[in-house]
Amino acid sequence: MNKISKSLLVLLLLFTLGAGVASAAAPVFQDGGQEYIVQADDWLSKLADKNYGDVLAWPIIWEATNAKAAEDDSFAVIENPNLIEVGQKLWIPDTGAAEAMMGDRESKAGINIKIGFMGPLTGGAAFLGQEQLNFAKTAVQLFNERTGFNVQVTEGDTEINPDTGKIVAERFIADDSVYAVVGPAGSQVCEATQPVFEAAGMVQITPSCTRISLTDPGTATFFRPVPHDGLQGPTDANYMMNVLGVTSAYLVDDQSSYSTGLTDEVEAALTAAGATVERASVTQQDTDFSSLVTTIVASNPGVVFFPGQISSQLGTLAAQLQEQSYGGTYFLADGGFDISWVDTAGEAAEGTYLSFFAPDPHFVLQARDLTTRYEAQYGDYGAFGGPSALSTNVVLGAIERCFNADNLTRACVVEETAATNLADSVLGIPVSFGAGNQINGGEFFIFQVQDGNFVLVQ
Amino acid sequence: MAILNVDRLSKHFGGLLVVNDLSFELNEGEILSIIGPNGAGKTTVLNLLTGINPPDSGDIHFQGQSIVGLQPHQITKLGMARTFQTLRLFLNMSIIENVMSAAYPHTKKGLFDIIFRTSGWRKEEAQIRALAQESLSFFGERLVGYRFDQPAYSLSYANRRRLEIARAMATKPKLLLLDEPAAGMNPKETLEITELIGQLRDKGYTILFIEHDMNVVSGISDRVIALDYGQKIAEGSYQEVVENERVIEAYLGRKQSVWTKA
Amino acid sequence: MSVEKNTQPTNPESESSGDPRTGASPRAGDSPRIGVDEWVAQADERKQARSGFWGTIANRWETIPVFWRIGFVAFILILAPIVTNTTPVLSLLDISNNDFMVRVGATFLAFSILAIGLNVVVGYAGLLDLGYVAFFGLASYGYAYLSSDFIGAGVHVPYFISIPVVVAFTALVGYLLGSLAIRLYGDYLAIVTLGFGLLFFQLAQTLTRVRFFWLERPVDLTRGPNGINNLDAIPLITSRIEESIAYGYIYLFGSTFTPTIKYYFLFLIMLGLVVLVVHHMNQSRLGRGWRAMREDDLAAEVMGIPVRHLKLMAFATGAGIAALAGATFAAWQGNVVPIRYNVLALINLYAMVVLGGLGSLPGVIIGAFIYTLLPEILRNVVYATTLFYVGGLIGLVAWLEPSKRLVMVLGGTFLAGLLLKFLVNLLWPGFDTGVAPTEGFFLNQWAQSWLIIPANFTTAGNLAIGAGIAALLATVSIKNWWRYVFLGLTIYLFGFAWETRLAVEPSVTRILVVGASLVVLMITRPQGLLGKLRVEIL
Amino acid sequence: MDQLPQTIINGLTLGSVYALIALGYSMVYGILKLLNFAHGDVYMIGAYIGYAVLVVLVPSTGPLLPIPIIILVMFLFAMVGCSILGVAIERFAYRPLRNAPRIAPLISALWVSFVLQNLIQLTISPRPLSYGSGTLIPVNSGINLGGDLRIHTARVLVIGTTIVMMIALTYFIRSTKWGRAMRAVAMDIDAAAMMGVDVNRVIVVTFIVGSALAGVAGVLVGIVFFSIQHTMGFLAGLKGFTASVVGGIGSIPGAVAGGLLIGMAEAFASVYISVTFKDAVAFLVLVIVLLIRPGGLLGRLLVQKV
Repeated sequence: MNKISKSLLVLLLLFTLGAGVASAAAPVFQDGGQEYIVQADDWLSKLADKNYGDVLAWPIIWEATNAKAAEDDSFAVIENPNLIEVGQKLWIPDTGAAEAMMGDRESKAGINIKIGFMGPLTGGAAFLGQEQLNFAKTAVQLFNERTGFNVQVTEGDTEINPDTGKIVAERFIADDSVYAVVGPAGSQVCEATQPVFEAAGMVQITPSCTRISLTDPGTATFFRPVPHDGLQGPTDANYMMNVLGVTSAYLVDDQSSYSTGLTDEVEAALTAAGATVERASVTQQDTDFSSLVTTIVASNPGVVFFPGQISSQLGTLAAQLQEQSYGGTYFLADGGFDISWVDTAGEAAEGTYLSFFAPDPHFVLQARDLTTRYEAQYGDYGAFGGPSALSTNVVLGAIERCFNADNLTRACVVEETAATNLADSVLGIPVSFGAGNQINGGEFFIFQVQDGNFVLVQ
Repeated sequence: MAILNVDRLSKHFGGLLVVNDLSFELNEGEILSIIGPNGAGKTTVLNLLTGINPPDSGDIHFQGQSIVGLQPHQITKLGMARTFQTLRLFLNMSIIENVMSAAYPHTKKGLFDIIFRTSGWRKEEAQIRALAQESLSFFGERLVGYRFDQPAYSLSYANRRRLEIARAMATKPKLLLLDEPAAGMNPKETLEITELIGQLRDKGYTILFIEHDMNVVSGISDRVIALDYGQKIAEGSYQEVVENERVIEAYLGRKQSVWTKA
Repeated sequence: MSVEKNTQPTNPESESSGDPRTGASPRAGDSPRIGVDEWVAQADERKQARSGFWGTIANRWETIPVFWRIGFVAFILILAPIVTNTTPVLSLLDISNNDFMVRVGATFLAFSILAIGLNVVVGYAGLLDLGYVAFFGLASYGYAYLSSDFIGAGVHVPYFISIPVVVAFTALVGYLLGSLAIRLYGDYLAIVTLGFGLLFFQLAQTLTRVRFFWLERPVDLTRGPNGINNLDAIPLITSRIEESIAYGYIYLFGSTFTPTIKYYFLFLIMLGLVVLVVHHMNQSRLGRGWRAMREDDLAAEVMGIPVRHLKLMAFATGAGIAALAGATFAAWQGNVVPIRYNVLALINLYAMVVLGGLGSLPGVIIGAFIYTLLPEILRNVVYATTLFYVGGLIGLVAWLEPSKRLVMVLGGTFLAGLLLKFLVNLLWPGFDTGVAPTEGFFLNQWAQSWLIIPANFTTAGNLAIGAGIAALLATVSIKNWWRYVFLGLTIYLFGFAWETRLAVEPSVTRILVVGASLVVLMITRPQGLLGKLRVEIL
Repeated sequence: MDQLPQTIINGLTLGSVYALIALGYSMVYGILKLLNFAHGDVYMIGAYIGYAVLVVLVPSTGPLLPIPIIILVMFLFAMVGCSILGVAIERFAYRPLRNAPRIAPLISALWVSFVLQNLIQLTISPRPLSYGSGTLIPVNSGINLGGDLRIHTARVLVIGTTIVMMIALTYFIRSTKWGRAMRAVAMDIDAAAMMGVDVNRVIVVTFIVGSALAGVAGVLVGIVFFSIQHTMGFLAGLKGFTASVVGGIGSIPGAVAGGLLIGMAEAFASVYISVTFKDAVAFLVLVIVLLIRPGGLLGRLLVQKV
């Protein structure tokens, strides 16, 4: 046993030494090559085999074609490398160029780049964190395939506890190969980790902390590609008052940082506009709302607003409102953008309103690669993954640009992230950052559940 | 002079009258034994005296002061200590700690002294230790030396009984209440206990004890009280009591004397 | 380690103190026998338990005087953050700074203090107080009220006033709660205090709009789940000597420390003081009183020990220590959030105390150390994988001892795996093509070159977890040679489960591993690492 | 509208679920003096087993069997599955600790609970699963009680099942051989062993019965509150535990009374104080009841013998 204990120690030391970092190579781009029109029974790896004698060289054709397509409209844009259609025009680089590109890809693959992901990966909010994590992983997978990088996602469970969040943050910071961090969820965790990342000069980009104060004033390293409560609250309140014409509302929060923050904003906007407002809060562990519904029915408000995150709770409340014959409107926020609660609620979901800042990722064309890949690997998904993939793509883009500028450092990634300017994204919205590194624009859409689907109504 | 005055003490549990109108007194330096058949209420008398159960009525004066309504630890502090029929040692503590813990009522160093380990605290601690060693050495070689730091559960039954007495002595009592000190002991050990009780009196303790074993009672009692159904049925010297017809009847249900040999 | 101690029968060494050994008999069971002179009888056995590699170290360790032992540990703890900040250590661990390790270290120290407070209540006084985190939280909120912008324009009471006030107040609350709960015994006490703890958490989450009758507007008492932010820091340790003289800060030689290291040292100093105070309390009439009443509170009362008073003292002391840690912790983190004081935190504290051994100060600190460190190590997939395979091997060796059987089981499993892989590749080419997404660590690669990994392995991995647990249970409960077959199966299935599912989701696996090791430890060593097995029956 | 009748219905439903969980807690405590914190997760697993049966028997094309039979099958599988789980937990996590310090099995139980939760998260899904509000029992079905008041069929099912379980359990405890043995073991485990009662088997039977009840509770919660989640066991377990203590831990009618009291307290607190404080009120009820009656409503405190 002595030997084993000793050898364990030796082992532990050994593999900590193991991580070597290959040197970064400048990107190579050469013009030599030929056009090719896709025939029946072609696929990329077959073409690669024919041209280069290597089935594994297929991404070169893919990459080169997409690069050509950016300059020349006649070339096809291949979104899904597994699916090329007869008649598409491809660009096949000649052997020299291909070898250079292969070498380039290999050297890229040798670089140790990591993206940290932090969020609640266990416990009651795990469904949220896991969905975000898996979307980030899928986005990275697609990025790696496209560019030849070998970016890894390293995860850290925050348990939505700010203390744990700080520990995770410093673990990422201590690891030189981590260039950016996606996450966390929960505004109080964001607030706690903000100064830590600022001190380290590392990008932190959150898909789901929406408290206004985080980007007002904000820090140089904290990025938020999603709109905050200050936009959503008034939008929701406006819609309730002006479109639905209600004068009384019952607001329910689920005691999470996100939910209370948003409910506060809605409450403020409604009260300012002269509506009567009642307020209650439930916990995220609650499974039964019938007593809450009894009070709601007794005061009979025009609208029940519940910005919950746990889809099952949304469904249960909807069904129980119906069970006790509540006649008013049911109004949800981001958490409602998950079709599974509609399954739970059944017909009780009909007519429910909800607000979200992007179209339904299930139907966004730009996200099709992402969502099909995600569904194949992880199954069904809700509203939390889209923003996570968006955040991941933003930092991946920054990392790629820094690499191309031969300046892959955390400082450069911060600069490049701030300089992000995407006309389009997986959420179908443009992305650029304004004051406090808050996403520019940002508009909330109102959806309604009609025949079991989300239909855009504003 | 009477150290203990018990005046018309009564106690019932539910509908059962366990102690009924009991009065007796105990003089300083005396050995009083209480006898009686099972369920006669002997242990309850001890519980009433030590404050574990409050009496329904009646009064108890210890050294002229009424102790009814006082907490057990307050009564102990006044100078009354007891042992238990079913041994109640602090089994997982060491032998010497068992005894040292009982020095609590007559030591008084507070939190400040304890935390800063003042010279006063060290002196007191040394005194406690000395007292504990002295109490333990009362039983000869059995509980001293290397045994000090052994856990109490490692002791044999007889030694546990001795340890309980040593522990009671460490509270510096004037009056010792012993609840069946010879229960579960073999004849040799019983004899020894009897002698010990005598020695205890010589050391200045007043002793009240409850006993089944007539050999113990007969050897050393100055006075004997017999209880039946919580009532005092006889009082006097050992001889007087055991020859009392009511006592014999209570024990055997028939008129026959069996304890006349002593 | 505990496993080794229990399963190493070697020659008894002679005891040096010359105790008369009357009835030296082989151990009959785990619980001490009553009536026999156990202490003497166990002398050999206690020595036996201390052999082998770790036993030798433990024995050597015990020959060093206590003073030097404590000094040694303190020396290591003081030097640790400084040593880890040197280039060789950092490059060895492949990290760029030691903030992470120091933060974990400071968390460990803070939790040690908390666990020691809990140990006073549970370990010394024997009161099952499940509301302990409420005191931790109460003090944090108290500190937040006194030393932040929260109330009005901001009450910034300096720390050297606010912390004592908060500690005294929390101790008082502990005393009051104790006097309510003290009427109850054992589990009922536990339940009422648990109710109190849950009540505290709920109120911290929800007291955001309290209407006082003398005020018009509702008052936000806790800011709900967001908590109160921007608390004043404790400027206690300085590297500038003039500050040290002017404000009475503790001066530490010239280096510039990050805030985390400062708090590390602050917690270290506090831990030292708390250990000293608690140790002194325990080694006095007070501690003897506590232990006596834990053993038998009626007998203690009759021996003149004011049980009620001592129980309340224990409650108040525990609450006070929790408050000290709570206020400092809040100042370190700069915030108070309800989630820090939920049931999970309580369970963690209890696990630390029980893991180390109830009633043992070094045990509690070791418990806190392992319990803070283990989950952090498991965050890293590579470390977790090593721990899984090497730990599993050590577990097997400890269970079966190095023997022919062990070699046969391991060899058999290995060969069967290879054979299976060969057959599958022969019969269904293309089935064994999955590549589990691990970081290319050599243990993973070895395992995957031995296991059959189908292309779509997630469902198979989930099933393997269930089947692996079933096989493990079968291994433990079957007594004949079939157990070795099941053991091989268990090894294979868990290897498969690790490669396909567990290593893929390290965050969940972390909890599973911690949970499983705690349950196993409880079963093999119920008294904790340094605790003593107690006799609970008469 | 008068909220009282509806509040009572809400309280009864919730209370029935708590009562079913509390029974398991109470029985195990009565016999082993063990706070079985993993019980809430047995209940959670029961809900998941029910879900699995539901998915198999009600594919998207429509139910394969009549609804009452499907519900019965769900009960049956949940009961059997949970019993096996309960027995396994007892055998491997508690039995080795039977003579250990009291707190060791407590820690063991808590971590068994965490391990179960995370196993479900890992192997099934971290996402909540839906029983579907209309799949088994339509939301608008129910018995009209006059006026606006209607009691949902699922609630009738919950309350009815609880009553049936109560009666069956009382019969089991009072009149069967195993019931008598359980009472004997609860009274004095050592004496019962000496009188020839096979204590281990009695404990196994206790776990079987308690876990089966928890399984039923899990399925019922899925049916009446529509959705389940891997973390649902912890709070429900705490409430069930609270209920069993309030009622007097170790007492069967006490567990039911406690469950109903806690359920009612929550319902009334939600309606007449604020739903925000319903958990706080539940724990407050616990503290107050224990301070007034330290043995719980129907429990007895053991007398300390001197």
